[in-house]
Amino acid sequence: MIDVLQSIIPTALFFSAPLIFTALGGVFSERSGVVNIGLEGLMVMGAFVGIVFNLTFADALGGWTPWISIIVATFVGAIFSIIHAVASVSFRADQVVSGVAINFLALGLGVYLTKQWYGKGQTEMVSQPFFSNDIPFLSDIPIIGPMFFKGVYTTSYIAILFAVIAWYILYKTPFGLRLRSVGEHPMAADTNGINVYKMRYIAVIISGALGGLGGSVFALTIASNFSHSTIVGQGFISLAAVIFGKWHPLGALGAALFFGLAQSLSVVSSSVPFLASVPDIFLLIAPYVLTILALAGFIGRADAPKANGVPYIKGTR
Amino acid sequence: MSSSHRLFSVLIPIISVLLGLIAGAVIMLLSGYNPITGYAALWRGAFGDAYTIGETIRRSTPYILSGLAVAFAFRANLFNIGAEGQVIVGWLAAVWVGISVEAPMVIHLPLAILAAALAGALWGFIPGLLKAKLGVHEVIVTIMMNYIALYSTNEIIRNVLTDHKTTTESIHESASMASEWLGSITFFSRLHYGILLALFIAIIIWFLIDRTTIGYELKAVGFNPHASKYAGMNVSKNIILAMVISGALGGLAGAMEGLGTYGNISVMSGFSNIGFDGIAVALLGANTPLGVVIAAFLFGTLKEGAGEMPTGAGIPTELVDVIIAIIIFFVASSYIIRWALLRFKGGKSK
Amino acid sequence: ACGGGADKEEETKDADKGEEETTTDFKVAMVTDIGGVDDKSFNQSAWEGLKAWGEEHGIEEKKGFDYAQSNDKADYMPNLTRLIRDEYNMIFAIGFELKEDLNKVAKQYPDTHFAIVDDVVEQDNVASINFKEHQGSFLVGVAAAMKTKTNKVGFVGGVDSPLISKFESGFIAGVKSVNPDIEVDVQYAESFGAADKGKVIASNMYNNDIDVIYHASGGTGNGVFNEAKDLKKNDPDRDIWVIGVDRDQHEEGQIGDHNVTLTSMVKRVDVAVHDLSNKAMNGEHHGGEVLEYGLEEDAINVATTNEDAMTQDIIDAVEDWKEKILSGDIEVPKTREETEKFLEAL
Amino acid sequence: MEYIIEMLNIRKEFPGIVANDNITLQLQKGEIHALLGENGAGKSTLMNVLFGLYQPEKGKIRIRGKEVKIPDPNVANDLGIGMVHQHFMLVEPFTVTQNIILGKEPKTITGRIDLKKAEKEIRELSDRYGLKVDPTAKIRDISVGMQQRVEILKTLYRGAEVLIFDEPTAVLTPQEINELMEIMRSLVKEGKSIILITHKLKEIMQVADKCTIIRRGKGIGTRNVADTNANELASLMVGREINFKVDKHPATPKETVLEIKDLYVRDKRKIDMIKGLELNLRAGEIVGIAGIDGNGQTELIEAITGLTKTHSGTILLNNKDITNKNPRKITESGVGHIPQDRHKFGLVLDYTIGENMVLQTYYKKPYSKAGILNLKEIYRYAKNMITQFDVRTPSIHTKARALSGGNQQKAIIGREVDRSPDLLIAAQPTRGLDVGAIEFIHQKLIEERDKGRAVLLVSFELEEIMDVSDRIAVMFDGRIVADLKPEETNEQELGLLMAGSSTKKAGEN
Ligand SMILES: Nc1ncnc2c1ncn2[C@@H]1O[C@H](COP(=O)(O)OP(=O)(O)OP(=O)(O)O)[C@@H](O)[C@H]1O
Ligand SMILES: Nc1ncnc2c1ncn2[C@@H]1O[C@H](COP(=O)(O)OP(=O)(O)OP(=O)(O)O)[C@@H](O)[C@H]1O
Ligand SMILES: [Mg+2]
Ligand SMILES: [Mg+2]
Repeated sequence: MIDVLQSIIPTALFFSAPLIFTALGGVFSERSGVVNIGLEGLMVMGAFVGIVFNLTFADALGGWTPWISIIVATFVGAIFSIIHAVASVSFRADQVVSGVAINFLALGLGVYLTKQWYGKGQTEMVSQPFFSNDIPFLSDIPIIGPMFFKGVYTTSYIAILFAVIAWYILYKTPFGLRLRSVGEHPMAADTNGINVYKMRYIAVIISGALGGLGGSVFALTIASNFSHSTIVGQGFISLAAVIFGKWHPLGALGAALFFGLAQSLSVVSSSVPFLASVPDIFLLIAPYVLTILALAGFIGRADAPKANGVPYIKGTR
Repeated sequence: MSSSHRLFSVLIPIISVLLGLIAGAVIMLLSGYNPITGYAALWRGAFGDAYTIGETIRRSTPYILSGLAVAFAFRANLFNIGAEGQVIVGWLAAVWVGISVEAPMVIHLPLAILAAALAGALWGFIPGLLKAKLGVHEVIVTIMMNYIALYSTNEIIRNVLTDHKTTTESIHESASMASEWLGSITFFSRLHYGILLALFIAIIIWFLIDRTTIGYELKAVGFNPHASKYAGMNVSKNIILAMVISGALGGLAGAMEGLGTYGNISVMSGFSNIGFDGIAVALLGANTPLGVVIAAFLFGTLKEGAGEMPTGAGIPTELVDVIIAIIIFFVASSYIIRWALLRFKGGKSK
Repeated sequence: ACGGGADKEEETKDADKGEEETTTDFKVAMVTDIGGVDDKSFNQSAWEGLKAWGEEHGIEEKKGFDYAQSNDKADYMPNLTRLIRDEYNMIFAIGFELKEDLNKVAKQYPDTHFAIVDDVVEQDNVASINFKEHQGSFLVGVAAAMKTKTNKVGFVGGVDSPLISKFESGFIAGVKSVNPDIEVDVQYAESFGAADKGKVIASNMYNNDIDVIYHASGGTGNGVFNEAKDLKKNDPDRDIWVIGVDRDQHEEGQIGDHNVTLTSMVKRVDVAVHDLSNKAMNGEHHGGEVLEYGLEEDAINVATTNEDAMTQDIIDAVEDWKEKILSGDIEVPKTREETEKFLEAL
Repeated sequence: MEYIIEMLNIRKEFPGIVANDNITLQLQKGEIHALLGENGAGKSTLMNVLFGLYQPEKGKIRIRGKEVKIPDPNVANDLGIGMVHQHFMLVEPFTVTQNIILGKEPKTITGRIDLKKAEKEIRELSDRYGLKVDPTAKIRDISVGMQQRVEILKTLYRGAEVLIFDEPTAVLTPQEINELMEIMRSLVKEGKSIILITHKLKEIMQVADKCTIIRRGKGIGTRNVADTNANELASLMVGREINFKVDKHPATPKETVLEIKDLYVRDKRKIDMIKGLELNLRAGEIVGIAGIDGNGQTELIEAITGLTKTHSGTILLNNKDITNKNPRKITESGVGHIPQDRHKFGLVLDYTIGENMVLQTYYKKPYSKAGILNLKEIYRYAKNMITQFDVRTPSIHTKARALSGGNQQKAIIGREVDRSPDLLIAAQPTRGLDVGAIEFIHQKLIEERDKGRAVLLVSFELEEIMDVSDRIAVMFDGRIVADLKPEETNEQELGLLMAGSSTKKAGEN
């Protein structure tokens, strides 16, 4: 059993990290009342920027390259998401539609530019991806050490840390209170002197930043290059994590980790004696079935932020 | 007021498409291509001759149905991201019946189509049931169902329909919608009778939504489940029904591929995207059947025409995705176009 | 392009005319599968072969040879047709995914010559180019068996299919031929583009003491390389290896001063494409035939770029077994059933 | 005495309508100033102008003699103006404290919200003005009355000197209304000034010092309340004489229509909300259920209409058992229902008014046949209904959302009444409506009675109960504790009964 845990937990951690970042972005956006189907596109943008920057500056920046790459990707993700913010906040667009446009745009633009700049549909592999490390001392603790602290990516811990920070921001600070109020009852927020549009812009931009971060972390820990198939569905899984986690940062963290665990369990199972006889197909679909069962079984009904998806128009009720 | 409303609902999509094409031209210019050559290639790729016209229509066919699937659910305030999975299982079911049943065409073809609809309906039923009875959000369940559909279908193709092969044998003639005649007038394109079915179903769905008590209930439940319950409607039943019909439409989109275009099904290493594109088609079409049909043709045209762009003008096909994105973006932002139009009109009259 | 909605007879005549002109300028083109022409795999390799052919005859790209890229399953048919109507004389369909579409097209255009890579299309105007990947896989299996210290090796497949089974079967046979006690763990990612899945699988395999992984999984393999390099980076003394596929994936394995790519099973689609283009130009069409390219034709290779890892004794062993295969001493299995029989016979 | 607020010659237009046309309102420090007008007269608009939500096209606003511009609510707050909105501006999942401090949160040095400090401050404020609230409770868990006190605290927390109340009593029970009146008086005592929008003349007479009347967007004038009376105010507001006493003949009750025996209903938490209730209702009579909100009225209605399952007991309609039948069955056996919350339960706001008219009957002939809607017939019927029930709407193709509350309510009543149900349940049918609309609705209820229907009227307003009912059933703690005739009782006695302090049977006097 411990053996199994020791092999699934580290994998779950790196598998989940990009999902955690992105899902947190989704939480911010949707908490402010802006539905974000565009998470997938934001991840694509992040992955694209992370890889291109890494390839371009690896020689100049050396070991710092991946870190600076994800910072740049975060930044570009934030800028890119302004499109969604303008559409859904200022232009009163249907937010789902605008999110779908983001997905098309990111993938189209990413691959188009890749072809334009590299003359082919996929980039080289980066020479400076993230590497995992053992955390000194902690990794020597018996049992726990190898599970959580050996061969882990710093980014995975940053992801978990971000979830806690996001929780703190959303639930403990004035900013968070305002952001959530805008997603529940924008008019109430407005009459309390909160600028609904500004809050929503900020929230969407945060989601862009985190989506970009998630995408670039995926690219630099897992894929190593960029092509049309680098991000395929991770954004949608993150969206599912937002809802599964009941629009709560720690819930989203839990949901993303759950998904990572289920995925890694499905791979590991083949080497676990009593599961080895289970036909592969069941292991393959296990993560998805488990997620549905978890929702149906004990998570149940989740209430979205009340004003989620509704454009706020000043002066109407 | 209402006549200007009608005018806007026609003008806005047209303006959006124009803006998308202009943006595409700008991108081409910026990357050193000639937009005229580019669009000429796109046009040739979609309408250059009988063959490409046939292929364009063929490509639009499943989009009509997957777009309807998403749109139908939307009308009941449900977001069916699972059209993709429904397309896949529909495709599988259609081919399965197409291969394993022997019957005259009048029985076989409808049976295969029905099987596709049923399989899709089942795939919609599960998220619908979970939503109605347990309040589980349909978005997550449909996303998960997509993956389950993909992997299970692959498994069935490999181990049930074939003996560890990647493609099934072809369906019997009696279950095929392919048409030699349609092929012959379009120079061997794969245009098939599915287009007639798709258009027919679009009309049925329009009728269902706007002219029947079922549609009346579905929309009411979508708008306001509380009031609907007060009015004696069965809210759970309607949610499930909406997802079932939506799923069936997705399944039918799969049948277009299984019985029309390909006549078989292959192991897929990724999604077909017919369902995902259906989301965009539905939204472009403002979730109305007529809108969906038009959007499906627009989508089909752009996607089919894109194929000619690299060979014809050296431009990467992805440019078309960018153009589509911009069109969707402007359609979504119709408010701002309306505003600009009003300003323009106001400015002129003053 | 052909003008408007002219009727079929006229168009066919047009095509006939094109056929007659072939002797003066022979045109060859290919349709990629979803991987695209720069997939660092067989599409790319095929295109390289075509380019080499063009260079050899001083033909200009887009005029005498070209490719059509498919982004989608739905693109195969229009791409094939487009090239036919652009009057290419010989058209390659790259990858088994194009089989069904080519089958239809070939029937419709009996006067054009086609070839399919990695599958068989039974039409008089289609040559089927198959590779004996099992042979190469057998040899990298030998290398893996020689290299493993833990007596555990792994195989990561993209999508479970007859084609990938050839890789799997050959590999297992090769490994077991050297040492029947070595365990081979086989996993499929069900995708050729899921790097995350590849990484999870690789992580799990290396974690279970597997030290050599052979992947035949396209982009999924990126995750495998990624995991191996990560482990190597953290522990440069640890002996872990990846065996690449289709091309020499040496470059993918480079990590600092180390390289985790033990070897690669190289499949020279370019050789086959080049060869067949030349033959076709000379009027030798091989329509309806299944052309098998293998060790003998130098279309299947084992890379030895990693000199540190591919020690002389491994190379020697590989050569030995290669001789045995060439001489017909052993018949490398291509399917799971054949593998079973092969292993029983060991 | 100087004016603290002066709104001079305010004009505010909306596309196609002048909502405020040259209105002047002057408020003195320490007074309660009522603003009176029909639905849609422009009261809310005027206040929204003052609160900075709308910008006026013309006119001046002076605060303490100084002319000001109020571009947004923040500025209004800074000028000491606070507003308690008609529809509460409260974030449901937040706590009382969070709602109050939202936008003006005290912080600790670490940037965290200083909840302790905030809660302390709120306790102090609420003690000072006698506004009992629980600072840690979530809004969704507290009563409407407490929600309103939270709204008041919100304005006080921001240092409001002038408080605007937009129809504050429409949602309150009589007890809560009395409490609110007390609160307003104590606010004024503390030096605050109040603008009160209400349709209830009684309340104006009770607490207000002055009253400004507007009609169709125009200012009619300002009166000292001491110098006027309810009749004058009403006719100023409507522009004609209003008949306050409801005209009706005595009832002639016939056979029993509704019979409820030993009914028990539990809520979601499995607590008995109805405990052995007995009730009879006969054709041709109106029975008014008097009671304080939360004593089981909602559960009773839901049990009769099939929206909640009963725990035990029977409900008979025309001697047929309808207990736990589904809502549609019950509707079809002859029950009409005007729900309490018209937006949530009465209408599909995104449907047109025409579509809403057949919400209960769309599946029947002639509106549909074999599942196919007969749009012509539906629209013909809807047109007919809106004329018959005086629903003011641009057309039957207008979305229900765009109609005013009174017109929405008339549409619902028309729809329910026209089905000729044997039993008509009307829950709070006149809430938030102006006297003209109320008059109309009361007439309709009585007409129905006279046609031989049984009418069950649930209302928190004693006046309405007293005026309209033929028989009053007082509900307390899930039971009917008294059954009396209106002419044999008074509000005093009813109030005591509703509070559970005594029981009484009809004819005991
Ligand atoms: N945002 C708006 N856009 C357009 N018209 C509006 C808007 N708000 C109010 N109106 C119109 O202005 C008029 C005055 O509305 P207002 O809300 O001020 O009425 P009111 O006196 O508060 O009515 P009630 O007693 O029902 O609350 C109405 O006729 C209404 O149709
Ligand atoms: N955005 C708007 N556009 C048009 N009319 C509006 C708008 N907002 C409000 N109104 C109109 O303002 C009028 C009064 O609105 P108000 O908010 O006072 O509601 P009301 O009529 O009092 O209803 P209730 O009290 O039941 O909520 C209504 O006629 C309504 O149609
Ligand atoms: Mg009002
Ligand atoms: Mg009102």
